[in-house]
Amino acid sequence: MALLEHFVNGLIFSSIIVLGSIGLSLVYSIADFANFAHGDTMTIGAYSALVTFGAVGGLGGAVFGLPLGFFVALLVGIAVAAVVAVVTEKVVYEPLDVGSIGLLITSIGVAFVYRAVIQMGFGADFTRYDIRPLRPIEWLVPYGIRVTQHDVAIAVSALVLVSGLHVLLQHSDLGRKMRAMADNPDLARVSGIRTDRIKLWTWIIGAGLAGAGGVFLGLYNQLAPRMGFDLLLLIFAAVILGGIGSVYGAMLGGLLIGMINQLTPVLPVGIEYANAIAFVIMVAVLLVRPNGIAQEAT
Amino acid sequence: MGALTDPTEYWADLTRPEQGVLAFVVGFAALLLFGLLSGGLAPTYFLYLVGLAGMYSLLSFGLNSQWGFSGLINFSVAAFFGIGAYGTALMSASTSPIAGGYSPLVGLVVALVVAGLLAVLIGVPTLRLRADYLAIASLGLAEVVRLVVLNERQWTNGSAGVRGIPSFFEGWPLLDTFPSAMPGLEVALPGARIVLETPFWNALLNVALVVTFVSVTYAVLKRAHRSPWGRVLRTIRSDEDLARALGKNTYSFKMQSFVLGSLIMALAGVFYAHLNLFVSPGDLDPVTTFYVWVAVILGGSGSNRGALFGGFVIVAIREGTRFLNELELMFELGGYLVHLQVPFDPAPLRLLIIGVLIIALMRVRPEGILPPQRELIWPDAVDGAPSRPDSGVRDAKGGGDGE
Amino acid sequence: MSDHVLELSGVDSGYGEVQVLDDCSIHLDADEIVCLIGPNGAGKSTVLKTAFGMLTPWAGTVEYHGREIGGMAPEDIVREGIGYVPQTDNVFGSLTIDENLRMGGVAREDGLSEVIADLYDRFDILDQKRSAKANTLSGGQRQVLAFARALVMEPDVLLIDEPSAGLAPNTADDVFGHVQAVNEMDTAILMVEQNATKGLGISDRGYVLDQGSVRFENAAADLIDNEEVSQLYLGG
Amino acid sequence: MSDLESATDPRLGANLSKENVVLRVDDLQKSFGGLVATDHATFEVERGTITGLIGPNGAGKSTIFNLISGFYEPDAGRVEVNGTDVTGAEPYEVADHGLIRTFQTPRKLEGMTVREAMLVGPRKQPGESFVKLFTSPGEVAESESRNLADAQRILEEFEIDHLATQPATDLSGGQMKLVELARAMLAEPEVLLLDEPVAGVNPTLRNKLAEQVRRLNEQGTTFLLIEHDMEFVMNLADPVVVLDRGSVLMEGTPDEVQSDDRVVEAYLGGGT
Amino acid sequence: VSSTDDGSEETTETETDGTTETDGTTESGSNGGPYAIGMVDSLTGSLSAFGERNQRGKDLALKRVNDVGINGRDLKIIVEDSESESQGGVSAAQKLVNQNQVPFLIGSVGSGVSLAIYESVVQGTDVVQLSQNSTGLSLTDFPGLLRMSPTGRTQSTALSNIIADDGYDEVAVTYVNNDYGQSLADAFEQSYDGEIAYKNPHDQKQQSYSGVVSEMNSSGADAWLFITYQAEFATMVNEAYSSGYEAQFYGADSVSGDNVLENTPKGSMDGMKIVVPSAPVDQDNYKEFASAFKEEYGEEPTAWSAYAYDCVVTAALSIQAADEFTGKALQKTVREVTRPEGQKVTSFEAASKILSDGGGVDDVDYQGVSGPIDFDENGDPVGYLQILTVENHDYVGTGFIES
Ligand SMILES: Nc1ncnc2c1ncn2[C@@H]1O[C@H](COP(=O)(O)OP(=O)(O)OP(=O)(O)O)[C@@H](O)[C@H]1O
Ligand SMILES: Nc1ncnc2c1ncn2[C@@H]1O[C@H](COP(=O)(O)OP(=O)(O)OP(=O)(O)O)[C@@H](O)[C@H]1O
Ligand SMILES: [Mg+2]
Ligand SMILES: [Mg+2]
Repeated sequence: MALLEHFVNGLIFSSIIVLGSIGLSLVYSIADFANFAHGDTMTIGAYSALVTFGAVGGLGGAVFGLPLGFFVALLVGIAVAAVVAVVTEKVVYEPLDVGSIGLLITSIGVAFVYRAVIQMGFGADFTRYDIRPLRPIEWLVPYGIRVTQHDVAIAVSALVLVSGLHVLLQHSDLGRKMRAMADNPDLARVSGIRTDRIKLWTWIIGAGLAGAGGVFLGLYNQLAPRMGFDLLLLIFAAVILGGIGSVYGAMLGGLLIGMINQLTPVLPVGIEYANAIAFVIMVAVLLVRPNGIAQEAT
Repeated sequence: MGALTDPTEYWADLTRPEQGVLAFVVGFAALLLFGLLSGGLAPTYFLYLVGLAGMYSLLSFGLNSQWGFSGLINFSVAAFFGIGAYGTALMSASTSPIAGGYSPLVGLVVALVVAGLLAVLIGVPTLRLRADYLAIASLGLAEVVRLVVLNERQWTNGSAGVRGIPSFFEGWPLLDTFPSAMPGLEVALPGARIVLETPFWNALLNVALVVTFVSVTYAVLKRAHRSPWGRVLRTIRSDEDLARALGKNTYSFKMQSFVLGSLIMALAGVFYAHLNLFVSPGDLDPVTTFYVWVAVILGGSGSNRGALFGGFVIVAIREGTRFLNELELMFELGGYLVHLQVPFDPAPLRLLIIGVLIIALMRVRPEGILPPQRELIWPDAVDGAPSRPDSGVRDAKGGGDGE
Repeated sequence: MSDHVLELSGVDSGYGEVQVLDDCSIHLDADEIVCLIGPNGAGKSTVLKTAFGMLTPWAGTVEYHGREIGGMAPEDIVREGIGYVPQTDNVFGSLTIDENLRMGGVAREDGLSEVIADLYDRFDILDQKRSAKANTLSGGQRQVLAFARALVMEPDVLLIDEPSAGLAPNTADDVFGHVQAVNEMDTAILMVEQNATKGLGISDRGYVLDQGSVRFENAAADLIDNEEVSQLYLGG
Repeated sequence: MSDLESATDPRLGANLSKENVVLRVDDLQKSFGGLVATDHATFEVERGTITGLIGPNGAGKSTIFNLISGFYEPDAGRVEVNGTDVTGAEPYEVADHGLIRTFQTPRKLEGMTVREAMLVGPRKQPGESFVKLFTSPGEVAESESRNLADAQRILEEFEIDHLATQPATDLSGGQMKLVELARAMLAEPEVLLLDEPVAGVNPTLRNKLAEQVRRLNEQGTTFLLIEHDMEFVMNLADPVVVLDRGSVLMEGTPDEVQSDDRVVEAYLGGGT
Repeated sequence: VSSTDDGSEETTETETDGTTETDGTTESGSNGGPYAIGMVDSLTGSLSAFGERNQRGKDLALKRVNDVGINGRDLKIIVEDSESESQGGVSAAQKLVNQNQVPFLIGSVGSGVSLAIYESVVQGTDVVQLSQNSTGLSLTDFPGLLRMSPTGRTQSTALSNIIADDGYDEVAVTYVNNDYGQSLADAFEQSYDGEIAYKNPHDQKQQSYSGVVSEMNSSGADAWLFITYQAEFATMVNEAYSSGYEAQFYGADSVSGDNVLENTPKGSMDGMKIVVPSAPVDQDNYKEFASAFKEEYGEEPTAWSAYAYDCVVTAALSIQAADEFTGKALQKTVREVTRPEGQKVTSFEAASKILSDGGGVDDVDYQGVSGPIDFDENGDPVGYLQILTVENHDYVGTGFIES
């Protein structure tokens, strides 16, 4: 009973982690660095949606108990996160002549800047979208599942986005080109791949998904300047667990980490060790499957 | 030869960045001196900053001998730092729930032993595997150590922290009572009147301690880095298979490098505990790991001088921005100070400035401020070889002088 | 002047601050196979990299059908109809053979499957391992894959860096045979070779490069016969 | 796998009646997924010889090197170096028994000069012990000077001494192969496994290198040499082992090998 | 880079006016310049929301003080960021105490940080440290460390009584995993007679607490006690609401705030009881404070703004009452100006008037907006608690408790 409840909770929470981890993983493999500003990109998405939602309002109608205005805000959140990421790439990362660790350090600086700007604009305090939280869906409660329509909306939207990405990768050359570029950028150019475009697409997709993750995180929980950053460690764990650079691995890793995080109550340790357990399990899994659970690491 | 006997030639021998850094260091030192003399910079605070910089330098040395030398990605700097701090605190503090009351020297030894053991424990399963393993395991380790310290109250006092830590020199003849025994010393300066009292002498002792730690570490690392031992590590960093093919036991080398680095980090923790006299789980916050990485990369990966300098840069960035806080919104206009109203919350400004500084530094000096010397061969062996003159003199100064 | 398909004239080029090519002039006519030989480090690969936009010439011009292409990006040069096989790092290790070949054709609009099918016909060695990752190939198999990858575009000009390095004698013969076959289908070829006898053997003309400058330039057969060239560069 | 091959005893190919065997490969097997890369390979290398190892592309030559040197673990079979069983040992343990190998694709060393990259070669340097750095610096300096002189000499012999203080990454393809070979020679092993040492090396220099190999051989180093350059192998090596599809096809003198129909058909082709 | 040469003379003016535009002419010379005191606050980091509120209270108070002036001089507060970490807090305090040489230090938010500052910077000097927000029990053990917020023990005792009076003999407790949460939870455990069905810490800053609420639910207790911060609490309320859990909620001070009301659904907390230290809200000075605050910031003040407000006023009064502007003198006056002897006054203006009319420290008893203050011998203020009950999704005062 309790297990089922935690399991479903895990599924919802995972949806958000998955959205974050895909982007991180993509950027990790294409731009070749661990982007510490990724969490704050999520925050940007969330706050852009907040502003938009404030401006456009509910717009009437409701899907999954969410007004249509929210979906407009979601799209804006995705777009702004993507734009900010692309601008950052152009202004900060591209002109840099440093290795991957250098980029990592730079991204810490970028994260600070994002966060500081958000805090300047919105203050340090937390806030929420002006959407009334819902009660759990009645007919599921007897089964021990306590989810709201919003939770369902989060999971479904995440599923839609992820499937969209899957279709994109499967039915276009983009995925293959991305892998080729991650493998050998020089040869990719020699083969005629427009690597700067691929890179741009990577940022757009990665940051867009992160933006969506941020918006959902805001809906699921609340908005605060540190919201994305505080989730970053878990997202990293997911990416590594899935096998760095593998999109599908990142999905799987995100799912697992979210689950583990939410399933701690049924484990024989205090809930205060939730994150520690996620990491211990991650290391244990890796000792058995050295290339991540997807085994397809580039 | 040396900087003193033949300054022009010495200057000409330096690379551009070295000249830049030297000029910067000299200029900065002059500025500090001016600040001290004019009373603008209080000596006790200055010594505190030097102590802090020394601590960051030690941490950077530790990470440099892992990442910079062998390419080991360690994201648990804060954990080893914390183990050093807690190790000595739990041995020597009056409120320690397990031991307590021992001499800080015992604390030092215990802290190092624990850190070393933990490093081996992490290293055994991960160092045989692909490089990112350590990164992952250490990321997890940092969190586990932090949570254990926070939650296992019976051993660590939990979130209450450990207080009542003696100063490092407690129980030593002479040094023990030196700070309180020193009479207040009044220094009259053109700008101000400064009274040097117990806190100042305490701070002075702390600086002496950190300078000792830093110099010894620097000397050891400098020798190791230019040796065949260091060369094997560099080979592993670049291509581990090649090192294996040439018959090097890479696992053992990586382990040595990892343990060495961890010990140095713990040493920094030991210093910190006796500097602050209070440790709490907050000291294991991962942000320390961030800053140390920034210090190493900004200084120049693989360069000991860079790590030393990077430690100072970090303190300049973190603590220097406190002063910006006071200056930022003011400028002088015809003798009047005009207070600018800003339409946003200025509190995160410091965070913003730190972020921008990091980005700017990476842009200006992508390979770090003082990248490692281009060739690292045991000093005596290259005599007469057509490389850049050996820079032993410069390096020998080591210590806490910021070069 | 512009009856040359590809022409480097008075090119200086190099890496960072290190100059490698010094006033180097090389041209390639339609239907030709030209072989570039010289000692290690002479700058042969640098010539190809400069021609293909991997390096920007410091001085001089690179012209393709009379149009300046010096400094153009490689991904654009491919679309102009030039193909390039690098000397090292010339396959995508984590991609399968099939994917490697597909990547070779990203700039193609159509007919990709046919060309690839045709290449599998020609290179048995690849056909057997279509879905193997390239980094599991043997050294020689990799060379063949790299060569085939460049053919997917069916370029007008092909720049090849040491096609026979690491190939078994019979495979090398195969590859040289393909070079000739490709050449017969109106592709001009500029090729760097250390296996100078064989390389020059199938070439129309040859250049000897030393320390970044052209030392000798002649019909291939004459170069082989040249006493000095043979002595200094061909190990004879 | 043709019927003919599996019917014959794989051991028939090699000459197994050598006196002073320094390297013995016994019935070695290795497969990757479904692909059998090494198939009951068996041969011996006699001390003091230069043994050639040739075979078509993908025959499994490099795989055998990886198996011998401890980079791959064999599925079955034995490897003996100097009479010791080193099957499944770590590369450094194999090296301790006196065997060093080079790579077919040369390895770049980032952040080092060519000279430094060479100095990684020598085995058992006193300075590789952290403790000795502080207890006996004199000894370290002495061996370092000696190695440096050796490195300089070999670089000169390989005509790349002008590159000594260049970054080891800024080299042409051929130069990288030369450094790889030179470094392995600096290790002064008893047995040296070279994987296509002269692929991409200029013919003139190639001839000089042949001299170097011969000279080292005369000083006692045993060579096992993979090479596709027939002129180079056939001049240097005796005997020559021919590998095909993972197993030893035959072994013989250069003349025997070159006149063998199977070798001509599977490997040499019409030309040469 | 040259920021460190900023001498104390140059920093005459930064924070003096808070929100007013003018005041460009506070010049040194006239009366020796403003009195500079320091404040360590959580401007960034995990407790930055508290820091923000502190700053508002501080600015408001500073305006009041400087409208009147202290001996004709202004009060200036140099604010430094602790980043909500003890390392950052200690660095901030080091700068304020040893560089800016402030004799009076307001700081800081988290109990751990306040203690760290005390142990490593203030202890052994005569600087006055007055923490604005720390309620951790351990601070009681440090008589030298004053605080404006009453010890959590009074809250814990009050809570246990209320819960027992409400007829619950079983309770589930979740507390934030730091010194504040832990000490309050421990004190509660000691004073509560009923059964504690669940008592576990939770980490701050988590994105989901559904595990916590569902564990509390399955503990079977009908009364749930939350000892945590607003953001965490709001998350828990929302999760309980959307999981359909029902229970009687109780909370310690830090769970209340307009932001909690705004960000939780109507009806989700109705009936909840929270104990907050406060002045009687019908007292005039509080009303006046609240309306001024609302006018300035458009929302109701919280206890944390009130504490900071009182810190500033107390500091100002102790400066005015002291013969000289040194730590030694302030140590004496700071306790006295709020003590019951003397005339009860509720504003700085009134208190200042008594002092400037020749009154001594014993003639004033400042009554703060957060309560009567009245530091005891341990440096703790008198706990004056208000019980808030959530009715129609709003806080309604339903009683007072004085300890
Ligand atoms: N990436 C690089 N950076 C700096 N210098 C380089 C780089 N690549 C090559 N060089 C230098 O440029 C010179 C010419 O190199 P290039 O690769 O053109 O030689 P090559 O004629 O192709 O030789 P090989 O036959 O060995 O392939 C060499 O001296 C080499 O050291
Ligand atoms: N790691 C691996 N995974 C899968 N297959 C492999 C692997 N390594 C080698 N192979 C396969 O084993 C066979 C033998 O490869 P090997 O590299 O030993 O050939 P080789 O004889 O050295 O050829 P060449 O002369 O071309 O270098 C090849 O078909 C190759 O694809
Ligand atoms: Mg070349
Ligand atoms: Mg091979």
